[in-house]
Amino acid sequence: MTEPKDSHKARAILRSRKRGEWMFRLMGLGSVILASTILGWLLLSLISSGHNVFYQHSLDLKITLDRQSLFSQEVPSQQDIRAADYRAVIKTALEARFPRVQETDTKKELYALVSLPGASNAVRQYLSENMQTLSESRSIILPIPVSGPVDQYLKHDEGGVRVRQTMSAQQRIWINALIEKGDLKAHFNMRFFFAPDSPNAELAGIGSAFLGSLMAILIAYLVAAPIGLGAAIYLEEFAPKNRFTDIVEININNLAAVPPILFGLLGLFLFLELGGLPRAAPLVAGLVLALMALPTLIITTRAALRQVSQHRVDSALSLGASHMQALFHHKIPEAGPGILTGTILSMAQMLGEAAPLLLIGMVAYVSAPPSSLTDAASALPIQIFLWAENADHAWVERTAAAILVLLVMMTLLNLIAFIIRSRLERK
Amino acid sequence: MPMLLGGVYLFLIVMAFVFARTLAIMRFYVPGLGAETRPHSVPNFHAYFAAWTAGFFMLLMLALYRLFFAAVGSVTIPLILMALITALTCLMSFKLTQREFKARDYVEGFVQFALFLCSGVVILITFGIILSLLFESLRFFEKIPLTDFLTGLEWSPQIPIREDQIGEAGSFGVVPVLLGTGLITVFAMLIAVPIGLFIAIYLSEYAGRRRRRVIKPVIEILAGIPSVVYGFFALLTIGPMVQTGMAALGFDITAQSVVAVSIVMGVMIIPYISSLSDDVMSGVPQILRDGSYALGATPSETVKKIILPAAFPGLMAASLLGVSRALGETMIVALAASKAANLTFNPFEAVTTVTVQIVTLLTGDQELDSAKTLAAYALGLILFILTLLLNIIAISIVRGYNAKFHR
Amino acid sequence: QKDVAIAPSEPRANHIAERSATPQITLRIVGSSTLYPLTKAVAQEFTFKTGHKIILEATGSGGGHKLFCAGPGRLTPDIVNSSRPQKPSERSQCQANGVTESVEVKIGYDGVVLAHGVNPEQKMGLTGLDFKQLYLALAKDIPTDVSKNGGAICAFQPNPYRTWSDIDPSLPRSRIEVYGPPPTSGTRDTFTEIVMQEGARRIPCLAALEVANPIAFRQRAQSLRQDNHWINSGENDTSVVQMIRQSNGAIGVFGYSMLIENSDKIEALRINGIIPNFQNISSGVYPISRPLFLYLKTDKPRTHRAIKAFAREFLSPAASGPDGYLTEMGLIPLGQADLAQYLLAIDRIGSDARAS
Amino acid sequence: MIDQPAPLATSPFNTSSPARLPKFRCRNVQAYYGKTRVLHGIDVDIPDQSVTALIGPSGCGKSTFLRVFNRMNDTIPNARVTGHVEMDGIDIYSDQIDPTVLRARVGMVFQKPNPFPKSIYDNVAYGPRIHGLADYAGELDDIVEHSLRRAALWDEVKDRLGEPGTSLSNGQQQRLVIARAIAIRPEVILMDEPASSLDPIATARLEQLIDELKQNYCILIVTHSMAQAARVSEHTGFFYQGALVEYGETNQIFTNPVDQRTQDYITGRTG
Amino acid sequence: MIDQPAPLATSPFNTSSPARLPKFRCRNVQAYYGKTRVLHGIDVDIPDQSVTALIGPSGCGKSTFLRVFNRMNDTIPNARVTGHVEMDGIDIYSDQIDPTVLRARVGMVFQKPNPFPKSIYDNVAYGPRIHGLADYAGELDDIVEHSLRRAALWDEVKDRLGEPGTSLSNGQQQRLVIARAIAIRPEVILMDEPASSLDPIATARLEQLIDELKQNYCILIVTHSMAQAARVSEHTGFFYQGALVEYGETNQIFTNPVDQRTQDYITGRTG
Ligand SMILES: Nc1ncnc2c1ncn2[C@@H]1O[C@H](COP(=O)(O)OP(=O)(O)OP(=O)(O)O)[C@@H](O)[C@H]1O
Ligand SMILES: Nc1ncnc2c1ncn2[C@@H]1O[C@H](COP(=O)(O)OP(=O)(O)OP(=O)(O)O)[C@@H](O)[C@H]1O
Ligand SMILES: [Mg+2]
Ligand SMILES: [Mg+2]
Repeated sequence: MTEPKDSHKARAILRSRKRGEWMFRLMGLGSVILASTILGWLLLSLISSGHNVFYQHSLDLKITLDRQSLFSQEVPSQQDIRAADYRAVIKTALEARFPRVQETDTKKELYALVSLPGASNAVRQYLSENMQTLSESRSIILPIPVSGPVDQYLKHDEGGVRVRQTMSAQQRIWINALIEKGDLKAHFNMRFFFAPDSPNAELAGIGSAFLGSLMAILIAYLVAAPIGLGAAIYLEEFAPKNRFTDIVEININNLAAVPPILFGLLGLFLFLELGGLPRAAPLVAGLVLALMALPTLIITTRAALRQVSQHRVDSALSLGASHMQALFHHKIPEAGPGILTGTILSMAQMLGEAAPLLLIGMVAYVSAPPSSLTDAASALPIQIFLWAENADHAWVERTAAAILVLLVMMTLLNLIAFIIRSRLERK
Repeated sequence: MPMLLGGVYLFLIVMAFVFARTLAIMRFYVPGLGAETRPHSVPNFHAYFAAWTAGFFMLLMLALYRLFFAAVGSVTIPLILMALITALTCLMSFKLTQREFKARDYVEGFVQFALFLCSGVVILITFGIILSLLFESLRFFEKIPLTDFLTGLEWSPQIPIREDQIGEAGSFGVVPVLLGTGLITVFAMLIAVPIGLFIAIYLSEYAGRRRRRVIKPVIEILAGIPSVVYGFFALLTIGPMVQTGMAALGFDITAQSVVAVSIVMGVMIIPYISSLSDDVMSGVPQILRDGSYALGATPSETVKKIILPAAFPGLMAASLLGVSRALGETMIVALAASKAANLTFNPFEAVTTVTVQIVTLLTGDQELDSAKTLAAYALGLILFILTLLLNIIAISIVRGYNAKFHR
Repeated sequence: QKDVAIAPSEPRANHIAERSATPQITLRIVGSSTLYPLTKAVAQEFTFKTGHKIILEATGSGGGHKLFCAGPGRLTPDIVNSSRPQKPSERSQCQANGVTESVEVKIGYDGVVLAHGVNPEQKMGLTGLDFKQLYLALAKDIPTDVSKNGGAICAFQPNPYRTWSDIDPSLPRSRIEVYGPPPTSGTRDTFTEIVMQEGARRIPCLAALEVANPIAFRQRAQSLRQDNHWINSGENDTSVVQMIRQSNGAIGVFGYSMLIENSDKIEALRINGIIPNFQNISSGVYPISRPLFLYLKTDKPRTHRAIKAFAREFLSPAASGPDGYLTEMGLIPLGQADLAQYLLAIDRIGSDARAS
Repeated sequence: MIDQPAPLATSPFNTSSPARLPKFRCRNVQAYYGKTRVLHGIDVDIPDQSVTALIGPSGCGKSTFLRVFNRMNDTIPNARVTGHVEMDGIDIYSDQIDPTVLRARVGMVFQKPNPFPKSIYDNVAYGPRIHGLADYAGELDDIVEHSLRRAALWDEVKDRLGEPGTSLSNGQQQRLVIARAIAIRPEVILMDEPASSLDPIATARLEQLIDELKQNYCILIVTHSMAQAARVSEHTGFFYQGALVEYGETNQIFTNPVDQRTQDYITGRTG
Repeated sequence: MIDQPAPLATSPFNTSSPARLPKFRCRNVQAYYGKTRVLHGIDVDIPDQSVTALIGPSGCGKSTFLRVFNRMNDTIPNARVTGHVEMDGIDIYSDQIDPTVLRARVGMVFQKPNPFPKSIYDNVAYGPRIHGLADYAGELDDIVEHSLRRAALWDEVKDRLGEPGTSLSNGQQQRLVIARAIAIRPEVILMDEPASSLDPIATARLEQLIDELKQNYCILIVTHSMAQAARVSEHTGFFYQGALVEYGETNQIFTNPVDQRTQDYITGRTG
């Protein structure tokens, strides 16, 4: 063993090398931990502020419906029932519930307990399904949504001083009375999932945006998947290797890195200005997303095709199959799982894409869900963007909840891709 | 009507298919000849040939009919014409369906052409982007001279939109907007590159297979989160946090400060950098690593002296792609950055970015020919050129790099 | 107990399943950002009550009129919200593009308020301003020697004032920082036409200029400074609220309804000593108020019913009555005479078409 | 393809007896990958109904030469073959020849057994189907059975024709692949190191099969095992750096090589 | 590391003369990749200052065994080595041993020459630098020159030490890699098929170098060419399916193998 000239020095060198090694490793581990912590923090903060939205409070209120005061007609039609306003009914019912309230200002505080547009619509809905109630002229007990502040107050009953400030002392007394009677109940917030956007936080839902996103993604898939597959096959299998295909290649890679918002500009110019398609339509959104997904789709599809081992293709060729036959009989089926998961994953990505949709009019407030592909709609990420600008706690919670839904949807798509991959690849 | 026509169309195509296939089977097989005279193409190809011919000509006919006789509006005539075309196709197929007929070659040629058209779409998209940006930008530069746009130090695109309105003579100097974008990008990269790189190093050199299997998905989740979510995070959490943090130190800054935005944008780009770098570093041949270890080098020495230098071009490219992404990022800045331009280098002030301006210009007033709206396209053009340059440099670096190690 | 039924089901989605045979109609509305929150509330009620659908975008009054007047086609807006009357130039634009049938409906009044954050450090001790102070703080160029009341002819200089105390020592020493709407906005028009112009008139040489050359006067009076003391914010008023809460001493220019909605966050300044509230605005004591309008496009008979229903909802007691939901949001309702007149105008939509 | 054989200069290695025409004649066959030439002008005649082995060190061009005969080099992007190759007297590189038709006559078996991920039956039926060889299902069944019998696999798989081809053992897979090649009734079978992934028992089995098949087919086999070449072939060609250094009767090549390089290789001095 | 050699059971293949202690003693060495065992308990003594060749069919575990001696298997994620390996009487798998120090004493040369993408000088100086072997700049130059001379490369590269190592020819690169290994003054050099990517001339050159080096180093070489093993080594071990089937003097192994499997392999019947 050749001893170093100076074993003391050698040991010092070794020690400092070890220290360097340790530091370096620590930096790497630190970075990983930092990134994971941020992710955890992000998700936790979303869940902690968003989970509240999945339940909501309603108030069981006894309501008296009196045909004479509501309708001029003897027998109101369905349309009349819809067109009527039931705010007065609600107010009366509230006053009946707390008969000692007299002054106008106190009354206003009382009315503020419930969501008047939501409550009056609850009555409307009930009436249009139970028209006989009118002729019988009787009272009903109807669960009506409480107002946003009250809902917030009930959800943050223990901790939030800030939330408590939004309720007056009188209102808190009423609420306590109602709780004692068991008239204030929490229930699963179905409305959030199915209702369209609303100016009132307690009524706002993601139904419309969700449907819009779904339609857009479907269009994007139907347009981008076949074209992407075709282009990938051509480029991977048939394109001659020359300057032109080289440019196409660079072009695709470059397109994949073009900022999304520029696709929005393209969509605005191409589909809205030149194509004359309506603003805010899921069709346009789908087309824009398709254009945007195409380059990545082609890249992943080509990668999947390249993964297929050439052996089976070669044997098919050696049996006298043509190039096209070898391709469609062997290569594409074998690349199938890879291609399928690639397309699904890119759709998941498109689902969260907001920037290009901003520019094609999807920022508009839309009061009802889309009924066709060219009907105005919103999209989930855009809805998140719009709600995020409201600083109110109720809106912050809605935003977080909408994000959770979006993330769950994306996770589902990823899961589907994962399942497809493992299912098909086991064969 | 379209339903009826579509139904008949499909039916006739199937008819042509069945006809040609039956014919081919009868001709080729019924006499029971041996293998010496096997047909060039199997019956299915003859069938596809007939069906697609019929389909193509029927479509052509329908298009022409719509073009020239749109007013007639009758369905009977197209129906008759379609039937006629199918009949002609069958007749043709009766003549052509022979052993020597190279139906397969034609069918495959057609498929190949269709595939070619698909790949053409990608080129069209690029042209579409360039043309739409150029077209509208040129109109913008008719109103605002290019030099003013590029050298102007003030950006406030508020101009009167009616003749009789006394407003402001909006100014369209892109410098503060670009500077803001650059500032945010630089600080974002200061966060993303080192952290992303260290994650990649840890993943590719230190984490064993098992730990890698845990960490990789975490990073991928981070990468999969839509940018609007990061924007919300910046607006709601990081912005105020940085503000209160600085207030505790005695500095009074806005919640929209460059620092706050950059932190979140940096976090968003971390997984991007780390996964690209991870790929690049895994691309360094194992034999170089082995060579270093076999000489008694520690992992960190191997990384610093062998892997990083060898992977440098690739890492550079990854960072450039990260920059390109930061430049074009929209949702984070749209939510968390300022909408007002501000000519500053101070990272604690609020600035605006190219993308924020595009969104602001196009989501409010939608007047189509005002300089204000057209300015969005000019900004888009600048953004496109910038990212295009970065991407092309990055892509060619990566290609050169791949060529070096994977000959 | 017999007459009390308990509704079995929980509230479902808050729109009724479409049962009527009439197809759903979609109305596209653009325009004033002041009217945006009001229209949003009306749109929700409208959809509840009729099943028709609204698409609403805030484009500013100016942008709204331009879009509205772009043509009669399917893709142009059916209704424009405006926080000022249609200008003659806009009307002629409409005519030129074939938008000949439109109806003007006044729906109430809005006060333009100046507000700052509620916290003491955000207020910086400021309680009120008058027109002249605002003019001097925000004009692009101001006459030299404002203090000396001499000179019949103004010599102008770029606005030198940096802090409020530069203008009037009694005002706090905080930076002049006013966030306001862009030129597309009707609020902006109101602000410049009332505040700036009135403020200018209080300076003798400018008052003289108005007599001599009204156009030059308007030019001078309405030009706002562009050196980051007046800051244009987007069409989105919510973001202005955010902005003034983040910057101490900053002031925002809003519609009155914004003040009502954000009463917990912002507080109004007295203007000429008068605090903006419902009484002061509806009685006209508060100096900056303006009418709000809807312009309805009536060239498509298919949409008449929906458009009428929409406009009526705006003027209905439920919305604009004493405790209507719009009133509660800060809209100052029309007087009885106006109300009757515009309801009549709404009723007449479509009846002309049927006659002709 | 039924022309008169063109008169050609005789090969330096003419092994066919005058009575029996060679199956293939190669004259000055060169192959390139891009710009690098890997076959430097090969002249040889390959006899019919016998086994010809190609041996040589790694990378010398054996596989490339084998792929000349079914034009599989056409499928490699930048590969190019020049020179003259005749099969039964017809130039297989002429424009008139459709490679897919040629490949139906010249089957090939690869180094790694690579059955399609389909059933055993479908594996064998694949070729007949794409060439339209069977007009009714029964005929296809016959072809499959016949091919599997010839490949000495029928007895082992007849009860599980529906199972995937990949479920067979390595040696069975290699025989399945041979059956698949036989099913399109080729005249020639090219084999590129067919036994290199098989265990000794499967190898023996395969060699036995080759011995049976040679009565009906012209078989060319590339192998890196000299012992195997000695066992199965009648003729052997020794390749060295892209040149056919020596060609002749197997016996003679192994016992009494003419060329020094052949000798060095056989005695293990090179390679 | 200066301990008394622990008394161990003698190896079945004890080749060291009683006078000369073996460089390595292996007892029941097993290696696993994940759960699959690829070395099934190897017992052998490797003599110092001589060349030991390891031969055997592909995948039999030669490379894995070679990597046992410098603990390179530690760098493979799921590889695991059990058993006892002594170098100069010290257990190299004990916790006290730092692999980086061990590897400075046991150099390795790989199948494909792998110079770092740096200059020739920096390639050779890499090891001395990280181990801090040179105290002053001139000393580093001396080490580089000395190492290149020993690797018989100095004359060819002395005028272009600044050029990248990758610009050399394959054979030169392989010698450069040997010089790089020598530069940290190892006692052992492991070579894994060092000649497999070289042409015959470069191979001959390399074999000559090995012959020179063995006077100072203990050399272990894996080769797939039996001829090479015969030419360069004094001792040969034959591996088969993870077992060391036979070990002994090279002459004896090639002329008179004891084991049937060895004989089959040497005569080309298997593999
Ligand atoms: N697709 C290809 N592109 C470029 N060069 C190739 C290609 N295939 C083979 N080569 C080169 O051509 C030469 C001959 O290759 P070939 O595969 O014919 O050799 P071989 O004798 O079959 O070798 P082995 O025994 O390793 O299979 C080799 O140098 C090889 O590197
Ligand atoms: N990193 C690895 N992970 C899993 N299995 C491995 C790994 N490396 C080698 N093996 C397996 O271990 C066995 C022995 O491999 P090894 O490389 O030692 O063989 P070898 O004798 O060197 O073969 P060759 O002559 O091909 O180099 C083989 O079956 C191989 O498949
Ligand atoms: Mg080969
Ligand atoms: Mg090995």
